[in-house]
Amino acid sequence: MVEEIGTNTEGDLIINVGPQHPATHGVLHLVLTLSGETIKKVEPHLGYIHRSIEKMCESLSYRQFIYVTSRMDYLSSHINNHACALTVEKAMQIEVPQRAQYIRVIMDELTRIASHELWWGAMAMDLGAFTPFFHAFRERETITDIMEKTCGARLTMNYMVPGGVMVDLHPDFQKDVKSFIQLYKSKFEEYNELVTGNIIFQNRMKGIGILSKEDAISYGCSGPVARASGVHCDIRKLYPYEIYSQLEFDEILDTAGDSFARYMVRLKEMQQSIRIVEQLIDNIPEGEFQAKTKAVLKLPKGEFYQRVETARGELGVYIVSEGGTTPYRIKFRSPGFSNLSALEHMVKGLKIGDLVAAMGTLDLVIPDIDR
Amino acid sequence: MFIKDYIKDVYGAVKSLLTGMRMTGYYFTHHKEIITEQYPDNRATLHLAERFRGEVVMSHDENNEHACTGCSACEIACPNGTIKIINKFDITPEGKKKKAIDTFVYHLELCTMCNLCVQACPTDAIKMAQNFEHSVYDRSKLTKKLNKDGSKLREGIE
Amino acid sequence: MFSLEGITNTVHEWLNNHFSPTLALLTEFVLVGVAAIALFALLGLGLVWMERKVAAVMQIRLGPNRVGPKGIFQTTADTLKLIMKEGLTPDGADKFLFNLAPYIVMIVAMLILAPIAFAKNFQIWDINIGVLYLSAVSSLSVIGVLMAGWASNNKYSLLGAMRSGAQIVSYELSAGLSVISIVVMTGSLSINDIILSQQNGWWIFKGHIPAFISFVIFIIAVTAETNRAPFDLAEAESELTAGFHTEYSGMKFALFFLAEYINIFIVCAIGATLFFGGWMPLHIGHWEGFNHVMDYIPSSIWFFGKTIGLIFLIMWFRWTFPRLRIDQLLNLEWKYLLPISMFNLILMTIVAIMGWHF
Amino acid sequence: MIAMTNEELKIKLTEFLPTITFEEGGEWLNVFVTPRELRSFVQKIRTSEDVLFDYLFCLTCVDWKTHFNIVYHFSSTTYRHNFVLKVKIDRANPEIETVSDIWRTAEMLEREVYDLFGVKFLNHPDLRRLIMPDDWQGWPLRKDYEDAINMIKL
Repeated sequence: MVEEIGTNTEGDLIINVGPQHPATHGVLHLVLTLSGETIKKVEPHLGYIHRSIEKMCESLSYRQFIYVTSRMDYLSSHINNHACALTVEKAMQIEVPQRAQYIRVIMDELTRIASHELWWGAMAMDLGAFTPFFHAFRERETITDIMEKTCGARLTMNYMVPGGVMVDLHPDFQKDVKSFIQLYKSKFEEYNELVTGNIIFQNRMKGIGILSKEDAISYGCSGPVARASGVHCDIRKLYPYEIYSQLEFDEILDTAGDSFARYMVRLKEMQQSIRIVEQLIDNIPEGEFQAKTKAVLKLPKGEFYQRVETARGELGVYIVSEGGTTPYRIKFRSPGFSNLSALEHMVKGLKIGDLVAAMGTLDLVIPDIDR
Repeated sequence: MFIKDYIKDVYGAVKSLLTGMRMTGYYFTHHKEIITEQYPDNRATLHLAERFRGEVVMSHDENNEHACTGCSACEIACPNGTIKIINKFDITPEGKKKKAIDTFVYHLELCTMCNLCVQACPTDAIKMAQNFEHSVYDRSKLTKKLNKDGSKLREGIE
Repeated sequence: MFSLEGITNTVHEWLNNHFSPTLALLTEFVLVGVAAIALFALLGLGLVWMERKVAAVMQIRLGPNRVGPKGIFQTTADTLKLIMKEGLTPDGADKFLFNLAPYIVMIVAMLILAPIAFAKNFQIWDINIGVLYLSAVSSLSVIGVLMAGWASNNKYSLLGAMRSGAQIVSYELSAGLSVISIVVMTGSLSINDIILSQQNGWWIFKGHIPAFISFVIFIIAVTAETNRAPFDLAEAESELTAGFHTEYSGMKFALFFLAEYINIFIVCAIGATLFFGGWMPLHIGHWEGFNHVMDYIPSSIWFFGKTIGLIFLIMWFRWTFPRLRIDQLLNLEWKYLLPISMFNLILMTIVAIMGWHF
Repeated sequence: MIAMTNEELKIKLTEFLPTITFEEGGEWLNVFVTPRELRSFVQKIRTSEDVLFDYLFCLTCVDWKTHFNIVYHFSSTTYRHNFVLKVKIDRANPEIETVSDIWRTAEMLEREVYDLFGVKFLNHPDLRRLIMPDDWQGWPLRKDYEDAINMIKL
């Protein structure tokens, strides 16, 4: 660890960004090798928030382990829970009622919007503009209020259970979601006025942190990061789960692969999510919200893998079951982990300011990387 | 041509900056857009969703009776070991031994408000309360006894 | 009519009547010093509160509202807290330079105050090269910043200080050029003469488009010179945590903080003096009646009003724009502002020679 | 651009390496390769125009107490078919060739597996602890790992 202090033999400055640093959104630790302001090497050091969720899950039952996954990518906790529930349902071949599927998809998309809202504000803050953060939170707060009313919590909801959802929708749900959509649509133009169109912002983002299509695939990137480089990777389109195959929405693709493309992909994705919610909100079928399941869930012997699209990319849940009530081995393929590995490739030769901008567009959530 | 592009660049740049300033200027002059909630002051009007999960409580009726049979379903369902149920055996008037709870121990400091215990409870004895102001100066105060002193099982609940 | 000039004259006469002239002069020195420091303290408190309120409302928040009515004593409370904090000096730091740096920054800010006219005939020192003095002394503050960055023995501080050095040295140029364009019009370097030359209208109106362009350049350049967003690269908190004052705490940090706001006030005062006529009321040509009505408003209110207006503009920038990158910052100066202001200076000279201004 | 079914993949992959064995069950095709033949096999599936498995989306290890299984999940961004590759390695002396030069994402994933299971990836460019501190003793995700201080048994 000697070389992390001071300079190396070539006279390059070695600087620790993190684990407590305003731009790393948590406890990411990057060791930068700088020549002046130019970045020569980026080395991530992980583990500051490692809770070994995979090991914890080995001693939790199939009902209990879902709640832990909310703590991985806490900004899309619904979708994490959804992935776990889907894996268990796939393994046990539980038929999920239509109503539950609709509710789940609406919740997923609302979570996605909320997550992107936070990303938008935080990324603008990385670039030095504080105001967008608060404006983003105005809309995000509406979503968390909706979540609170129906699910009972604002961030780590634990609303999905194997076989459906935990409780039925709140009677106000549809009304609230509709008023949110209205609010969102009236405020969306402000995002462009305040940030997207700004010349300083565009200069900071365009042509910075370029990730080519080949590299995006090779680095295992997924989600908006890969889609900005032109990789078709939306799991909702490619391997549709729940009722995504019946929905009309576009997979947003860009080919530039730079920070601005990643930014635009996320902005447009929010609107696609709104589109999905609009399609579903009036058509939630009546019926059961939860399938009848046994009190103690036992997965058959075997290996089960489920991929879902979280706000950050592809989340995979890999369960190895020995036939008992707890998983033998569980692995979460987290999107942030792979996206982070592409960071060094993106920012080599750029300035410190670009590192912050590129990292902002990767939308890293550190507990998701460390697990 | 070069000069024309140069001027165009400068014009576009200034315009985009002014657009942003117009927006912040709008919010500067429109104070009704402010969304701040002044939390400790608005306690009286603070409306929490009825499903909000703040802590686990056991509901007692006016006769100081609860519905907990001490079946430990919640204890098994809890992922964190938040709940510990200590049972005792009452002697009924007929001389039979009957299981009843002695203490329902609830470790608030371990609880993640996942709602699994409430879901698991067969008699709806416990529920989630909306209290969210949990901070105390002494950590041992977070370990709570949920059944009130002298309370007993409501008649007719098995 | 209430006038600051009257007060100074009364004090001057009273002192000379009661004491020997030497003692009276010395007392006046002390009084001016105390007044300057008091102004600093008041400005610091007021501007920090103003910044927080402006930021809050633009960000749809309420801002400070607990200490005092509308939170105006929030800054006092913060200052108290900072005084009580330990002023830490890191182990590896160059202790002498580390502790000297905040005072250098502060003293420079105080020095610039000298030639500024706060009201009619209310000026600490009416130096005949006032504008030259201003631009000469204001560039000294970079020494304090570099000193702080170097002495901290922290790489973030060093990077911040180096950025700040490059930035201030570059932006001095266009700030200087836009100031010169006004000097060209008035033909004097004295602040008082510049103000008096705006008797029949402020330069921003009289000077046509060239004056407006040089005003815009001036505002951009001084925003950069005072290390304010969007040019706050020296302390870019998302990149360099806090830049050159990363290692400072307690009162030493407070001095940096205060100096930042004093600098903003001073550059805005200079801007108000050069382009908006300082304490000169709004006069339009030969509209005697209108001019007369305007004269009823005290000159100090004109001065502070204009200055605070400009300060608000700079705050508005800060809470709207994202930060530039270091190379873009230098590009903006050398590729856009400097050529434009040079060209503008030529235009201004032509306007002055041909007498096209009013 | 049509995804191959599991049966077609089975035939195709056997062409690349006749010694591979298959495991029944699961959504995707499960293929076992010996550690010695891993490199030549993965190079073929990465470059062959017929399958083109260019996307390694999951790399992990399963501790079966008697041996380790290194599990690779491959996908093709062109054809959209997936398969699972498993390599059985010795538990006492876990060593396997790296694939990080073929799929860049494997560099971090292999470091994670090394960190949590102690599997040595030969020829890996930078095999160090990733998550645990550098001086950590033991491999936390192994089944026989005991840590009296940090593990709380409920």
